[in-house]
Order: sequence, then C-alpha cells, then structure tokens
Amino acid sequence: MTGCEEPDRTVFSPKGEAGEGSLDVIMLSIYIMTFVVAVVLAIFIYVLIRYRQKPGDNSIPKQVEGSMKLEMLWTVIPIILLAILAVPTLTHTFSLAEEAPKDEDPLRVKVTAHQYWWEFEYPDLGIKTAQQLHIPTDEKVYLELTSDDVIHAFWVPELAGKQDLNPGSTNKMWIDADEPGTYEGRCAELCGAGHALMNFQVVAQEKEDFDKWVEKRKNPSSEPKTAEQKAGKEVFTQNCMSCHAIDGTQMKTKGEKAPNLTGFAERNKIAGLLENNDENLEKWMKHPEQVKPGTYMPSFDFLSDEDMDNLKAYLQSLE
Amino acid sequence: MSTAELEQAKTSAKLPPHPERATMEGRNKILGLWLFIGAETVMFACFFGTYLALKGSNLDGPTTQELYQIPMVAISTLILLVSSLTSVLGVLGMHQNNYKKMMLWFGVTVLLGFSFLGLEIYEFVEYVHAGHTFAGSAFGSAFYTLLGTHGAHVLFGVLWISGLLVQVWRRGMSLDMAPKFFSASLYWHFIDVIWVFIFTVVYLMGKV
Amino acid sequence: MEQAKPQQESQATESDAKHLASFAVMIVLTAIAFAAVTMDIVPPAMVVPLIIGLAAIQVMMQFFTFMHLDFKKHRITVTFIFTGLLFGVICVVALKYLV
Amino acid sequence: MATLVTIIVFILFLSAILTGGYNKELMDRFRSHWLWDWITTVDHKKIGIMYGIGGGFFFILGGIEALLIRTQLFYPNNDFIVGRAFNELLTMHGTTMIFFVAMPLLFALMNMIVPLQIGARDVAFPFLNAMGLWFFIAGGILMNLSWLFGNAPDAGWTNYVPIAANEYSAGTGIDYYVLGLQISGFGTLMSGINFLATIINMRTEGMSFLRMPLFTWTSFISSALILFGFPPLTAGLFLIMFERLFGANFFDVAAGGNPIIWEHLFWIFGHPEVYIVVLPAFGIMSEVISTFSKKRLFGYTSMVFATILIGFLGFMVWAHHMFTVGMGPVANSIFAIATMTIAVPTGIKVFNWLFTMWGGKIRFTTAMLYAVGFIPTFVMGGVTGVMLSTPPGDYQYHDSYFVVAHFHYVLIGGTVFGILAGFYYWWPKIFGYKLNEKLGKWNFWLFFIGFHLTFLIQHFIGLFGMPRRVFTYQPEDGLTLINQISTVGAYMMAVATILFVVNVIYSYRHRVPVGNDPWDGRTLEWSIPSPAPFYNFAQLPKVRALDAFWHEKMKGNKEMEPAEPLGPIHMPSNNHLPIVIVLGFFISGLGFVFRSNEVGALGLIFAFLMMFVRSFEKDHGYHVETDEVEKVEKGVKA
Repeated sequence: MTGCEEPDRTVFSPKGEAGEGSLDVIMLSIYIMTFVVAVVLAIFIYVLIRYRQKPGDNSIPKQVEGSMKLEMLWTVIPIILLAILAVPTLTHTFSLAEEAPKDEDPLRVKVTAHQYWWEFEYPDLGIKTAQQLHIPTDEKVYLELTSDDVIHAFWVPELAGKQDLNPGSTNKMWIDADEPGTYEGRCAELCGAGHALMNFQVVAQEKEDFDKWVEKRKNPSSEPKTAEQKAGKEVFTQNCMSCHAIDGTQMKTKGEKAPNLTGFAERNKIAGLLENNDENLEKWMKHPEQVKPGTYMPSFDFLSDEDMDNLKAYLQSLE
Repeated sequence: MSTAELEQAKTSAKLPPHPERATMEGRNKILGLWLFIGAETVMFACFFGTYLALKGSNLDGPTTQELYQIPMVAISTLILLVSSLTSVLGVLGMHQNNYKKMMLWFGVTVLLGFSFLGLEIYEFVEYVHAGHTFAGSAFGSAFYTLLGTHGAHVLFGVLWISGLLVQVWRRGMSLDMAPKFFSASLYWHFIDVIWVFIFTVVYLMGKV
Repeated sequence: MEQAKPQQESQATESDAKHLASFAVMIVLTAIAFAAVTMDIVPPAMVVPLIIGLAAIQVMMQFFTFMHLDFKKHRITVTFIFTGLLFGVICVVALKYLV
Repeated sequence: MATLVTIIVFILFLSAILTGGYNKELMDRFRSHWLWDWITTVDHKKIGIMYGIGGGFFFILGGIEALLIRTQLFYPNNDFIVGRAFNELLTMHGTTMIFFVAMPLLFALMNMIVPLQIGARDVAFPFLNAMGLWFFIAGGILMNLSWLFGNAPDAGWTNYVPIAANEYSAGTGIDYYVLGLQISGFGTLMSGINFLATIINMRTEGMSFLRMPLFTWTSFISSALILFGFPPLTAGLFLIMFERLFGANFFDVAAGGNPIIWEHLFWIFGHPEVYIVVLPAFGIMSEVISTFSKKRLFGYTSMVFATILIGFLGFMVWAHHMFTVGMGPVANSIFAIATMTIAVPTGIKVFNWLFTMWGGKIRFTTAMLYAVGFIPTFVMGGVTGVMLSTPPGDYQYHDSYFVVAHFHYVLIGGTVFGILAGFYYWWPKIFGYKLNEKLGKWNFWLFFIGFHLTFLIQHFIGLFGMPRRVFTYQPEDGLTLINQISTVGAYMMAVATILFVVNVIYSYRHRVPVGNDPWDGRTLEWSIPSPAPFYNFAQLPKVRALDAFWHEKMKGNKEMEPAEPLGPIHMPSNNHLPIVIVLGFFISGLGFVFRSNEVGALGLIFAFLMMFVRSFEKDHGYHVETDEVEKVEKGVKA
C-alpha cells in the first residue's frame, strides 16, 4: 500500500510567517465552527430521540408559532461569533497584503507562470531560473506574480496561501521560510491539460548558503569539460537552443519559450516533477507528452542513443 | 367585471377603462414585461460596466474624444425621445377609445424607430472608416456590443409594434390587443431609458 | 394582491398635455446635459456627476409618467424595478473599479 | 457542404410549415398520438414531469462523469483519463449538475407544486412555461452533443478566460458550453419570470403573502434571483461568444482586454446561482419537517424574512470567489464581512427547523429522513462556508479540495437531499401512489453514508495540499488512501442512485392508489385529489390561515371552503409553437458551433418568425364544462 505515507505539504504545519497567519485564522474558525456544529448536533440528537412518534400515540402536538426570545438568541449569538472571527480575519488580510518596503532593499522575485512551468527572475540580482525557487530563510521575499499566457495560481501550502497570476497585470505577495528545506508548490488554478503536473519546488537556504547559490548562478559553469559533454552541447545547440537558454556560454540565441536550464544539475526535479536522474531525463526528453500532457516540449525520440547520452551528460554537468 | 361582460368587450369597439389591465391575462403580461425589464436592466448594466472598464483600451484606433460627434448623437437622442412621446400618445389614444389616434401615433413611433436605426448604421459606417472596428481593440468590441445590443432592441421593438399594427389593421381592435400595445409601449420606453444612459455614459462622458 | 381589480378611476389625470409637459422637461434636461459637456459652463469636476444625475431624473420621469408606474398601486413592480436598478449599479461600479 | 445540406433541409422544413404542404393524414395521426399531447402540452404538471425526466437523465450522465473522475483518482499517477480528457470530464460534470440537473429538478417540483400550493389553476404564462422546458432540453442536448461531435468544453464550469479562448482551447468545445448555456439560460429566465408573475398575480382568495407555504416563498425568492442573476451570465456568455466566433477582444490582454471582467460577470451570476438552487431545497425541507413533525413551522415570519435576506445578500458577496485574484485587501475585507453576514439568516433557519421538530411527533418516512439528514450535512457545508469567507483562510482553501468538499456539502447536502425529499413527499400528489418506503430507506442510508464517505474526507485532501481539478497526484504526496476512500464513497452513491431508479420502477409496478392526503399534510395541495386533476381545483379554495388545509382539518372540515361556485373552467389549449421556436434557437446554436454564421442566422430568423406567428395566433383556450368536472372529481374519489 502506497497510501501509508504522511501527507507532505499540509497547511497545518506552516514553515513561515505567512503560512502561520493563514493558519491562525483557520484554527480560530475551526474552533468556532466546531462549537456551532456541536450545539446544533446536541439539540438535533436530543430532538430526534425525545420527540419520535410513539406507536399508538395519535395526539396532536401544540402548534407553536415561534418564540421571540429564542429567535433573538440565535440571531445575536452568531453575530457575536462572527465578530470574534472578523477581527483577526481583517488584521491578517491586511498584513498578508503588505507591500515591499520602499526604503530597505528587500529580496524581490518576479514569478512568471507559463503553461506548464514556472520562471523565477531576481531583477536586483540579475539571475533567471526556472522550476526551483531559491529563497533565504528568515527573510520576507516579495513576489511579483504575472502570467505569460493563461491564469495560474501560486501555491506552496507550507509557506503561504495562494495568489493568482493573471496575464497583463502583476499581483504581489510575500513568503518566508523559517527553516531550510525543500517545499513543494503547485499551480492551483485550472490552466489547461497539464495543470495537474505544473509543480515546482521552493528551496529555502540559510542566508550564507543562499548567497553562495547567488554567486554560483551569477557565474555558472556552463562550458563542457569532457568530450562527451562537448558533443552533448553540440546536440543542445542544434535541437534545444531555440527554446531553452543556458547562461554563461557563448551560444548565439537564447530561447525564452521554455525553462532556463542554467544550473540544471542542481535541480531536484525534472520538469518540476520527476526525480532528477539520467533515466527520467531520457524519459522526459523522449516522450514529454506522456509525462506531462499538454506540454509544449516536443518529443526528441529521434535522437540517436549516442546523442541522447551526450546530451544528458552535458545537461547534468551544468552547475 | 364578469366573464360575460368581458366576452362582450372583446368584440365591441368600446373597451373598458384601462383595458390593458381588465383581464388576468393582461395583468400577467404587463407584470411579466416589467419583470423582464428588471432583468434587462442588469444585463445592460453589465455591458455598461464592461464598456467603462475597457473604454481606454483603444490601441491604435481613435479615442473617444476623437471619435464621437455630438451633433449626430443629439439628433439620435431627439428622435428617440420624440418616439417615446409618440408611443405614450398612442397608449392615450387607446385609453380614449380613439383607435385612429392610437394607430397614427404608434405608426409614427415605428417610423422614428427606423430613422434612428438608419442613423445608427450611418454612424457605425463612419466609425469603421475612422479605424474604430469591432475586432480592432477592446474598446471597439465593448462599444459595438453595447450599442449593438441596444440597436437590436430597437429593431425588435420596431418589428413588434409593426406586427401589432398589422393585427389591428386586419382584425380591428379588441380587448386582447390592449395589453399587447401597452407592453410594447413599455418596452419602447425602456429602450429610451437605456439610450438616456448611453448618450450620458458613452457619448457625453467620452467627451468630458 | 395589488392588481387584482381592474382600476376604475377616472382618466382625467391622463391628458395629452401632462405628457407633453413632461416630455418638454426631458428635452430640457437632455439639453442641459449636452450643454454641460460641450460648453464651459460647469466646473470640469462637476460635469460627470451632473450629467449622471440628470440621466437618473429622466429615467424616473420615464418610469412614473410615460410608463404609468404608480408607487401605491404597483408596489411589487416598483420593488422589483428598483432592486434591478440597485443590482445594475452594483455591477457597473464593480466592473469599473474592481477590474 | 454540410452547411449547404443543412440550409436546404431547413428551407424545406420552413416551406412545409408555412405552406401547409405536408401530408395531412400523417399529421392527423401524429396529432392523435399521446407523445404529441406531451410535446405540445402547456399543463404545468406535465411540464413538471418532463423537467423531472430531463433532469434525471442528465443526473445519470453527470453521475457517470463523476464516477470516471473518481476512478481516475483512485491511485496516484493513474493513466485512465488524463490531460484534456479529464478537464472535459470535470467541466461537463460541473456544468451538467448545476444547469441541467439541479435547476431542472427544482423547476420540476416548482412546476408541479407551486400552483397547487397557492390555489391556482395554472401558471401565469403556460406558453412560456412550455418554452422554458424546451429551452432547457435544447441547451442540455446541445452541450452534450460536444461528446459526439468533437471535443467537450474543458475550461471548468467557471469557464475562465484565457483558457476558454480560441488560442488555448482548440476546437469548438467551449462553443458548445457558451451556446448550450445561453439557450438553456433563456429558458431559465422565462421560467423565473413565469413563477414570479404566477405567485404575485394568481394566488387564490385569502392567500396573502404571509400565508404562503415556505416552498412557495423560497421558489419566489429563487425566481427573483434568477431574474437578476441570469442576465450577467447572458451578458458574459455574449462576450465570450463574440470573442470566440467574431474576433472581439474583451479578454485578450494583447488587444487591451482584461480576463478579470469575465470572472466578475461569471460570479455576479455564479453566487446567486448557488442560492437559486439551495433556497427551494430549504423550502422543501421546511414543508417536510413541518408535516412529519405534525407541527406548524417554528418562526414562520422570521423564516420568510431570512429567505429574503439571504437572497438579497447573495448579490453582494460574489467577489469572495475571487479573493486570490488580487483585488487588494480593502475589497477583500468588505466582501469577507458581507459574506459572513449571510451566516446569520442561515443560522436562523437551521434553529427554526430544529425547534419545529422540538415538541413534535416525528415520523421517519423517507422524505423526513432526507430532511433530517439534511440538517447536520447542511450545517457542515454552512460552517465551511464561513471558514471560506475569511481571506487569509481562503488563500489556503481556494481552488483546493477543501472547496470541492464545501460546495458538495451545500449542493448535495442541500439541493440533492432537498430534491429527493421533495420527490418522496410529493410523488403521491403527482402520480397517485407512493414510492416504496422500504427501498426508499435503503436509498437514503446508502446515499447518506456514501456522500459523507466521499466528501467529508475531501476537506482534508484539500488541507493536505491537493488542488482541485487535477487529474493525478504523486505517490509521495501521501494522499493515496484518502483519495481511495473518497472514490469508494462515490460508488456507494452510485448504487444508491440506481436504487432510486429501481424504486421508481418497482413502485409503479406495485402501485396502490392513495387518497387526497396520504401524509396528513398541511397545505392546499393535499386538499385536492391525487393525482391532481388537470384543472387542479374544481372550485378555487378560500384560504383562512397559514397551513390552510391543516386549519380546516383542525376545525373538523374535510375540505377547503370554496371561494367560487362550481362553473366552467377556463384552460389554455395545447400548442406546438414552443418546441418549434426552441428548435429555431437550437439550430441556430448548432450553426454557430459549427462556425456557420448562415445557419446560425437562419435559425434565429426562423425562431423570431415563429414568435411572430405566435403573436398573430388567436388562442383563447377552451372551457371544461361543469358536468365534466363533476365526473372527474367523482372518478377520482371512487
């Protein structure tokens, strides 16, 4: 049975302030609602047991019109309960909508959603990456969300609630993580055939690790070293370059249509989805449609085994 | 009024006062039309909202300021306002049992309706020549949808009233016809009400 | 049952003259609106509220004179029409400001 | 070519009708057939039955779609139905269930019962009523033709642009959605206006507004919501239609459009729609609970005003479906508070139901079981609704399985339970015999348990991070077991549904005629024979109190006091024009779907021409003579 694993990304175990903000309101509402359900159920069960028609009893019960007092009671109490719920709701609604402070220099990331992959650009750092968002821990990261095609939604349940990515406009939200780790994210707005598999990962790192990562991304090692990798780069230039870009090489054109592959080897997942190993990489490149229905990635099953091996070797050398 | 009296009224030329509400059928019809007007109000409101949201998106096409010609709008407005008056005069004619008057004024209403439509088509042709087309920009789409829907209502109203006139002309006036005329005139006034908002919100506010 | 009985009241109030008079008022209101926009007689910030107000007055006149809507006799109709107007206004405002 | 053939057939058809150049004998045989009688009927009870059959058919269709969805989700990375095909299933499931199941089944009950409850012989517009029915059937068929003729719509029942635009939804799938809903929407609007006019104008003597049974009240408010809720949908569908078929640019960002406009238009309609389908269910529950507790409805007046308030507030809260769209914290807060306030009138209703049963003599018939099962189920749906109204919480719940669980609690726990309760309750009044109670109880318990098994757990699937509308999940997500439980529950509900069908057939085979008043009812419909005669009331009754019939029974009277002497009864005649007019719209819709503007325009012209023909028709109906009425009344009683 595969189902015995624990759910890995519940909203009940937030790893950041934004997620905790949502959880506060959720828990308060759950308590209030449990109380309401309990009261209703108690009356309900009592009534059902107590006022069953007994066999042979054909008397007619008293026809009660109503009771002003009782009706006032169940008008006023819900209002009070709602007022209790409304206060944290409003404060958190505003705190979750907090914008990047102008005077400081916060980390900003421009998130662009595409059918069916994610692009992450750090405008202040000059880095562009895809599928895997790196953030430092204990720091609010301000996201600017937009879409290149249809409406998507950005959701990392452990870090924060959702925000839509609309074409033609930019939405804002912030996230933070208080412990290092990899958090699973999903697209939460129906966006087409591949919607179910539009996954991504958020990698939270300690500040110094994050800075190291930034340095590495700014100076990526993208040049092939071995003969195999060199041949692989040749295959890449001929087949992949019109859509995919790799920074740090002297390639003439840089594709923008598909994920930027700089530093591919460090990604945990291929296509945001499959574990990053040679076997999966080949599966993805040969039959992308089988892995992610609706993907715009064409099939490369026409590549010879040798070309495929070289290509894999080159991609896995990108650090 | 008893059934027998109603039967008699159906055939005689002299209708009871407020003939449109004399029968249950008539009362239902008028109420139904009012309710329909309520629904149409919300639909037009949605088109107005869409227009307001998109009126700045003219892309390469002309802006509202460059496009709209106030004199033409003023003439259209005058035509439609007058037609509103003529249709109410037609209803008064019906109430006064003066069916010649009724037919005359409703006939004038139809003519005015047609001239409004002609003017609107002329206006649209002008706009298309000026580069303001349905598919050209979001503004164009929203504009023609709002105005076109109103125009379609005018067309339907004109055909409706014409049909009623033909019926009376062929069969004479009867108690059945009264609610039909009354509802058609309600519908016609509603079209006029929508136009009041069109010239205000679309044309005049486009010039502010 | 508001409309259960055929109304038997006199029709004297329903003269041509009354309708002509209200028509004249409508024409004047329309003329004011056009003038407000085309000529510089109203401060620019006031133009839009003014012409929308004029349009609203005109609509009420259409309802209550030309369309024979009577507040007392047709309470339910009036309720429905005004609810429709309210929801319509909500739609317009929402589409204008929330989109 | 196809266009040409269609046009030729169409012209032949048209000329046949207009010239009368058809085979007279054949037409006569046609006309004397019972099917012709049903097709041309304007009798509200027959129309109600046909709504029921149509809704039932689509219920089975939508149910099969649901089962396929749950089967695909039985284990992770299942490849049974993936990608676009899965999106088509979920879209068609949602759209079918809302527009072609919930609404028509409620219209079925409203048509059958509302005129009886207010003491009317007919609805205000029998002709429009028939047209509404055929519009619904035409819309439903048009939309489901997409399965046969091409790809089905695949953008969810919410049909958000841009995934519903030509660029992202290739083929004509979405066109079926747009035109199918547009056509059925016309019918819904007509029915709404019809019920409003009926309830306002056609009440019998003494039936004041505050003596109307709750089902009539909720139908009234629900019709008012239709009146104001459907026009935004109509407007929005026009925009999408123009965009897809004629190159308009409302939503295309590159041409200056804005996709959020559709979201607003859709939800301005979509939220009232929820109340449109749930309010009549509240009404049914009120009737059933009151009858089977043998008590007057507790707090009748506050129930009425709560209904009005829910309906009114229902219009002010649509944007809570759009908290994540980016409207900003101010708008989000306003809509959050507005949404919470709806909990107050809803709470009033729940407690009033509880206190109606308090002190009563509760009989657990199948109808009552559904009503009783409805209370805790609906309360669950209600409290999760309040949870969803808080933006910070909603950021997590939105578009996750939590939402799926919530609205199924409301729509099944409220609407479907209500419809089933209504069918068990009013079946004898319409058909003259009861549904089998034993099978009914099996039906209830299987449905009830299956329902909770399916959906209770889905709250957690959502909170554990599974978005809705996904065709699969990963083994490492840890969601396998709960998804499997949910699927098992869905199959239990399917078995329960089959059992209901079995019950209908079984009860028909073993039917035992019942009298006027099999449940010891309280309202007017129980004072006339079962099944209700085609003219409803031989003499219109005089209403002297709330729960009019109960009032008379308590005074020792067996029948209602008549408000008029026995006399000839005026009835509307059957008419074939409703289906003919709708046929024009249907052909037009089909034409536009196939991107043939000629056929589209021709269909419309034909439809309007037929409306013109209708306007010229001199149809005064006919009279049922007194002796015939007496004969029918005796026949039923004998």
